[in-house]
Amino acid sequence: MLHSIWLVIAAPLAGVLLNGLLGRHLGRAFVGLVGVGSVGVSFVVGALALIELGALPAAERSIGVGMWDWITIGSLQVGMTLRADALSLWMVLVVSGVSLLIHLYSVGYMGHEDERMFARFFAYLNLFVASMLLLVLADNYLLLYAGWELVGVCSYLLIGFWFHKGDEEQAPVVLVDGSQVAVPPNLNPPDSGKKAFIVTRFGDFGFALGVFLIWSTFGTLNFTDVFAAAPQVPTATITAITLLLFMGAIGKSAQLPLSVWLPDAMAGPTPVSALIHAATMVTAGVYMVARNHVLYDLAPTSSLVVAIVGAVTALYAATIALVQVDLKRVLAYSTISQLGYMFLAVGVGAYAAGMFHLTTHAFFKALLFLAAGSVMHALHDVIDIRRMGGLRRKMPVTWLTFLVGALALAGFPLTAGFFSKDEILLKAFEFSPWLWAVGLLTALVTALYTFRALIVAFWGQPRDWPLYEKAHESPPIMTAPLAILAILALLGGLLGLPIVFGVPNWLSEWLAPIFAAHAPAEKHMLSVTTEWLLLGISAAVALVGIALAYWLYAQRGDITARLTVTLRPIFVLLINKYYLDDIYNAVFARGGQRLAALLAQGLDKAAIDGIVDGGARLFVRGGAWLTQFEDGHIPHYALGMFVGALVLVAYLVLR
Amino acid sequence: MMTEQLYFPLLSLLIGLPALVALLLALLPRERHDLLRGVALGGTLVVFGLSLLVWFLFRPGAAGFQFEEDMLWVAGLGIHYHLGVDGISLPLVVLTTLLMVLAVLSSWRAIQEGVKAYLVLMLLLETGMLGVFLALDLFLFYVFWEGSLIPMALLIGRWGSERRVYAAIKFLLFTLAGSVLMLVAAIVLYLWGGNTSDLPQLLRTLPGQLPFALQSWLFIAFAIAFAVKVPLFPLHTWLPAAHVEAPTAGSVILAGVLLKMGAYGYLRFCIPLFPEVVPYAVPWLSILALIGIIYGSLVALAQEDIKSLVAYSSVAHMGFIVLGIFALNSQAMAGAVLQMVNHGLSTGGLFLLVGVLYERLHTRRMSDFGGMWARVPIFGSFFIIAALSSAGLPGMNGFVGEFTILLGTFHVNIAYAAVASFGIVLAAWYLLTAVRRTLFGPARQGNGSLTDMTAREILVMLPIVILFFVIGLFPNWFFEKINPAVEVLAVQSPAPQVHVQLGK
Amino acid sequence: MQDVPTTWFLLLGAILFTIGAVGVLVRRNILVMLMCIELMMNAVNLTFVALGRELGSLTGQVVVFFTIVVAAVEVTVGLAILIELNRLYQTADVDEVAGLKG
Amino acid sequence: MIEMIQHPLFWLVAVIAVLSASGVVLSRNAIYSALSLLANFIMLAALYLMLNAQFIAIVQVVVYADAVVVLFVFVEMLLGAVGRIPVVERLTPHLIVALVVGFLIMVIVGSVVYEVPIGGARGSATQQAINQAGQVQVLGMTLFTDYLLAVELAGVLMLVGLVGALVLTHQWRRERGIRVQRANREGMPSASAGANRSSLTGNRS
Repeated sequence: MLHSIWLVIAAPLAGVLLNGLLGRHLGRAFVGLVGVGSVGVSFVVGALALIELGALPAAERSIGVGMWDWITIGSLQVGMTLRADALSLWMVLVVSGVSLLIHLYSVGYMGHEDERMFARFFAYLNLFVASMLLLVLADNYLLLYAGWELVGVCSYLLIGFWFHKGDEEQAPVVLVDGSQVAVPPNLNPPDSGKKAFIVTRFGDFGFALGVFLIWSTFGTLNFTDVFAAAPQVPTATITAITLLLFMGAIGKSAQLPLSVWLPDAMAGPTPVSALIHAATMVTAGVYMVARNHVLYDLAPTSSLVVAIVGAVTALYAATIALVQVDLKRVLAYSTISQLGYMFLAVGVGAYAAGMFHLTTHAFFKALLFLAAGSVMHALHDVIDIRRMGGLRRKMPVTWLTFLVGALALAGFPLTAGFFSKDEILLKAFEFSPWLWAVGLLTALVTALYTFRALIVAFWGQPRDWPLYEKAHESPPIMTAPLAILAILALLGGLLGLPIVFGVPNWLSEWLAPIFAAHAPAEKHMLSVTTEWLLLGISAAVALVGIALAYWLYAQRGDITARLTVTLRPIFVLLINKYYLDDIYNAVFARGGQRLAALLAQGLDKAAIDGIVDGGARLFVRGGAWLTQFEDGHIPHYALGMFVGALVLVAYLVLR
Repeated sequence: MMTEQLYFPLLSLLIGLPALVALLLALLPRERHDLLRGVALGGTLVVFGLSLLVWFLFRPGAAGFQFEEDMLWVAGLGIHYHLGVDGISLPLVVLTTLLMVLAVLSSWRAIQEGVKAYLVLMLLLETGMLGVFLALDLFLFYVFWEGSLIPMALLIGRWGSERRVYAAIKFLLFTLAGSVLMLVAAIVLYLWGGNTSDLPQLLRTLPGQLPFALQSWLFIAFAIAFAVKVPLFPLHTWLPAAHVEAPTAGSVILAGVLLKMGAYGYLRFCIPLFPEVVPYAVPWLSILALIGIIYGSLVALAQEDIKSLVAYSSVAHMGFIVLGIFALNSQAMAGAVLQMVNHGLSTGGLFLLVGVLYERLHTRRMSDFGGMWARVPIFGSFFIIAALSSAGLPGMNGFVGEFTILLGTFHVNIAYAAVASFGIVLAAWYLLTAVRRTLFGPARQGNGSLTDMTAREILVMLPIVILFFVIGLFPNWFFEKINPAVEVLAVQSPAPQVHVQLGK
Repeated sequence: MQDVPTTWFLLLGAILFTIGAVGVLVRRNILVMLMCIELMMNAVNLTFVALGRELGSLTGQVVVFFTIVVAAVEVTVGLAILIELNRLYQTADVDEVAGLKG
Repeated sequence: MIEMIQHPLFWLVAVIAVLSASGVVLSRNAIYSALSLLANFIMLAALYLMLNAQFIAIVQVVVYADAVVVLFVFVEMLLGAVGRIPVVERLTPHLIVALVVGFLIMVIVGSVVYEVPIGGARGSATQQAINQAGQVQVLGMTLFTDYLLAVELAGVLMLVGLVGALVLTHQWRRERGIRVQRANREGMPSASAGANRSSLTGNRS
């Protein structure tokens, strides 16, 4: 299977063609079958390939599969070549596995769409899977960039899937003192898609420059050749390359300062949010940094930037998630925050930890989104948590799975999230206690906002009775994937148990041939005591956070309410997302539009065309002025003739 | 120079056939519209077939001209009738013949008045355009250059929309003003080159002959003539006017082929003829191209008329092409040649689609559109695909061209490449804005009677869309033919500086 | 006794030509303008013949012969136009006739 | 004998010619102008005789003094009172420029004629040669040999002129002519035109 790894991409692509071109004639069942089946094929092929790769000796676990020469101009030689190694196949497995479950879920979730839209949805989703797999399997930077852009387009199309919808106004928050705090409206889907594409493309602008710089420096775009030659290249160049590539990651993984698009991306259907904007596409940045770890290891400055951006983003997004009233947006900010964790990990050189968190996050965040989708499905697209409450009685499966996801996200001991987050914090502590402190604080906030959402939505009494009455549990095709993901979120931690447990960290070892091959020698190992201590602190923080959330939101809602009034300025700041969107809107979106209008009206129409048309008008005017001498009076013409003759004669005579 | 195994004058036939068909059309009765259209379609199809024959018989990997035909035309003046095709002109020839077929097909219903004159002019235009790409004699080139101008101006002036006469005159005057300079320069070259206007001969005799100052002036004269056609900022204002007013097929040909004539001129004449001046000209032309990219994109963003938007996007896209040409390395130049084809296809496709919309709604204002995707899904899909191709989505044609251009440019000048890359961000912005305002959002009231694309319209778009993907996935089919031709130019011109050459 | 010097004839021609020219320019009666044109032609004719004699060439007289032919035709057509013009404008005053303009 | 009085005769003829020419320009009545023109033509014929160009002198009398002047008078009679247009009403800029131009023409041409010697190759048609063969015969020989084509073309020209004059004044032109006149009047801002227009609109309404 290793050498037919292209099947992984080809299968969903075939699904795209079938569903995209003929979908509306095939019927929902068939379309669903094609959509799910093609991803299933990818998953199976990916799993078989992984097993096959595992059977090879560790040193040979990297197989290049060339398909055809893509672009050949002189020294520029880029092949349509895939690389199957431990890292890429692991990503294939994560992506296709999570995709498979989400496809299955989507059959139920999108069931009320008409046939054309249903087919279109699965075509997009399959195209996304193919693109994402191309991204992870790419053997060179150009192919990586191609996949990178393609997933962006799929994201664009899927966010704007309900293209006819308008902005969604949000009810203002009423505080206990009677005052109101306006909540920014949810952007409409087509504009959200556009925003997502353009913001990420701004990051891709840096990524593209990075790729150009790589070619200009190395004369090749193949990963292996670049990595082999990298140590001979000046650090400054490598730093420039890695920072430029990281710019792409910032855009794609919604890190500061390009984080604004991801919350708006929630305008898309929920399975899309789960698949693209939580589990897979947004983690592409992390994968990219991990893939290029050779370069990042050579550029400590870049790594530091990555780590700091990650840490700051983690805290920034977690605080915003604390006050959101839209369940999906809570999860979106949580995603940004968790991606920050991953960047913190890869920034401090813990690539395996980053990949581990990427994997567990894919499980529990997909789970949380799907569960949120299940809630939306039940409540007819109501997503405002202020209108929920007590849902655990109506939707037991959804409630339980959401709880599992929340526990994992909050880092409840022994869940998948606990182990992966702890590994990151551990490595961060090794690197710098300051980063660890930020990470720990974020962990506390994470537990707090996660359980705030959970409690407000599922606990207590229903706040909107008519809505509550209509609520119902989702069909099995939706709850089955939830259950599977819940199990993964609980047990995913087994993939990478801490070394102090005395068992091998399986994922770390699996990825070792990739990351260890070039990694610099281990700096220092923490003592076992310190590790246990840190583990204990993490667990304690998670528990404290959960308890605090329970106390604040379930027990003593009055305190929370008064607290909100006291901290009103902070509350307003957070609910307006630190005003980052407004600043961007004012400066870039509106500023750009205004500049464009100015250029179009002022420069193009008035100045340039004014000169052109003015020149033309000058000739017309001149002609009009000259015609006054041509007044039709014959004596005048005759006089003109005589004057002309006279001048000619005078010239001839006086010459 | 050895001629090909074919002594058959294939290129002459290629050029002459459209004119012959035009003659035939002129003899047919003017009321038989469908007969006229059928004959014209058949003619363009045969020409397209011939160009495909040339494409497949063309030997890749060989530099220099193939299928050459050379005979003395004006014996007393040493003017030759010299035709030939190389890797630069070949893709453009095939693009021209393909777009002509689609243009004739697309105007099947749109043109109802003066059908005969319209088709005759279209075919004469084809002769002119093919002549421009195949001529290897300065004066022959000039004749075809001007020859293609007149039918186009007439097409705009007669079958355009409200301000067509203004647009046609503007187009005519701009281009004429430029080409007069070119004629003067051509005459000077002719005199200095030993009374010959034959390009290969000039290339053999001229080096070292011309004083630098004279070379500079000649270069400027040629460069301005081509800059008008490309068009480069600030000589571009004829383009939006002409595009907006032209009939759909006219816009397609204008964007698809006529603009390429300028870029082709740079590659064919400016760079090989004046190698000493080129390094000094590079910054000027590159910066104009960059201004064109950013400026064109921003102005496109502010347009309300969708055709105007696509027109300004052409200014931006052609900026990429000129930037690539004057990066003077094989990657950027080959990319530029491919991008010429890409731009012809994607912008041509966009114009065709806008035409489809205009035929139904009789408006081009984007505020009159909105929410159409639900009503016209086939149109919507085509429109999105064309917009994404234009925005340079990987897997489609635009990506390969833009990427190779920028890669090559980056190698020469990082700042140029950085600014141009930013243009890609802006491209996404204005194209997605167009998609957003046209297809998305709530459906508008007035567009209730909108019908989706007919089979004929789909047939027009299908080859374009297929080519989007074929070029995007297998660009080497093109590069293997383009590369040798541009490598000659890249070698002739000063080689780009290599920063660090490692690896491999 | 010498012949009359050619220069005198030429000077006379110049004077007659000027008188004709001034007449064409100042008179508003089209008929008189036509007559003045005839005057100018005759002045030129005189110059031709005088120079022809001076140079011992018959070409001068030949040209004059043709000029007279042309003048006759010109007058014929000119007067015909005049009549037609009169029909249109009911006047022979050139100031009233100002249709010859863009 | 005639040689004796050549100079005084020239002066007499010249003065009459200038006076009659001035008469053409200055006469208020076109009939007087025409008569002055006749005098001028005859004086010129006399000058031609002095220049030994007998044939031209005869043609001058026959064509100019006869045919042309008669035509002028004829037309004058045909048109009647419309011929009476004052010579000069007031001093317009046009008039001043015209006089200056006229003066300059005279000065320049006169000075050239006076100053510059007559150059160029002398022809073979000397006095003796002409006297031997006879003036008219020599001229005729030249016209019908060297200038044959021109002579034929002159004939064609006269024919065309004849036909042209006929076509211009022929009756059927009148219908169209009136229409043209109407159309012209429409566009002309004169009182009569205005009246015409109002009558037209009156008819229509």
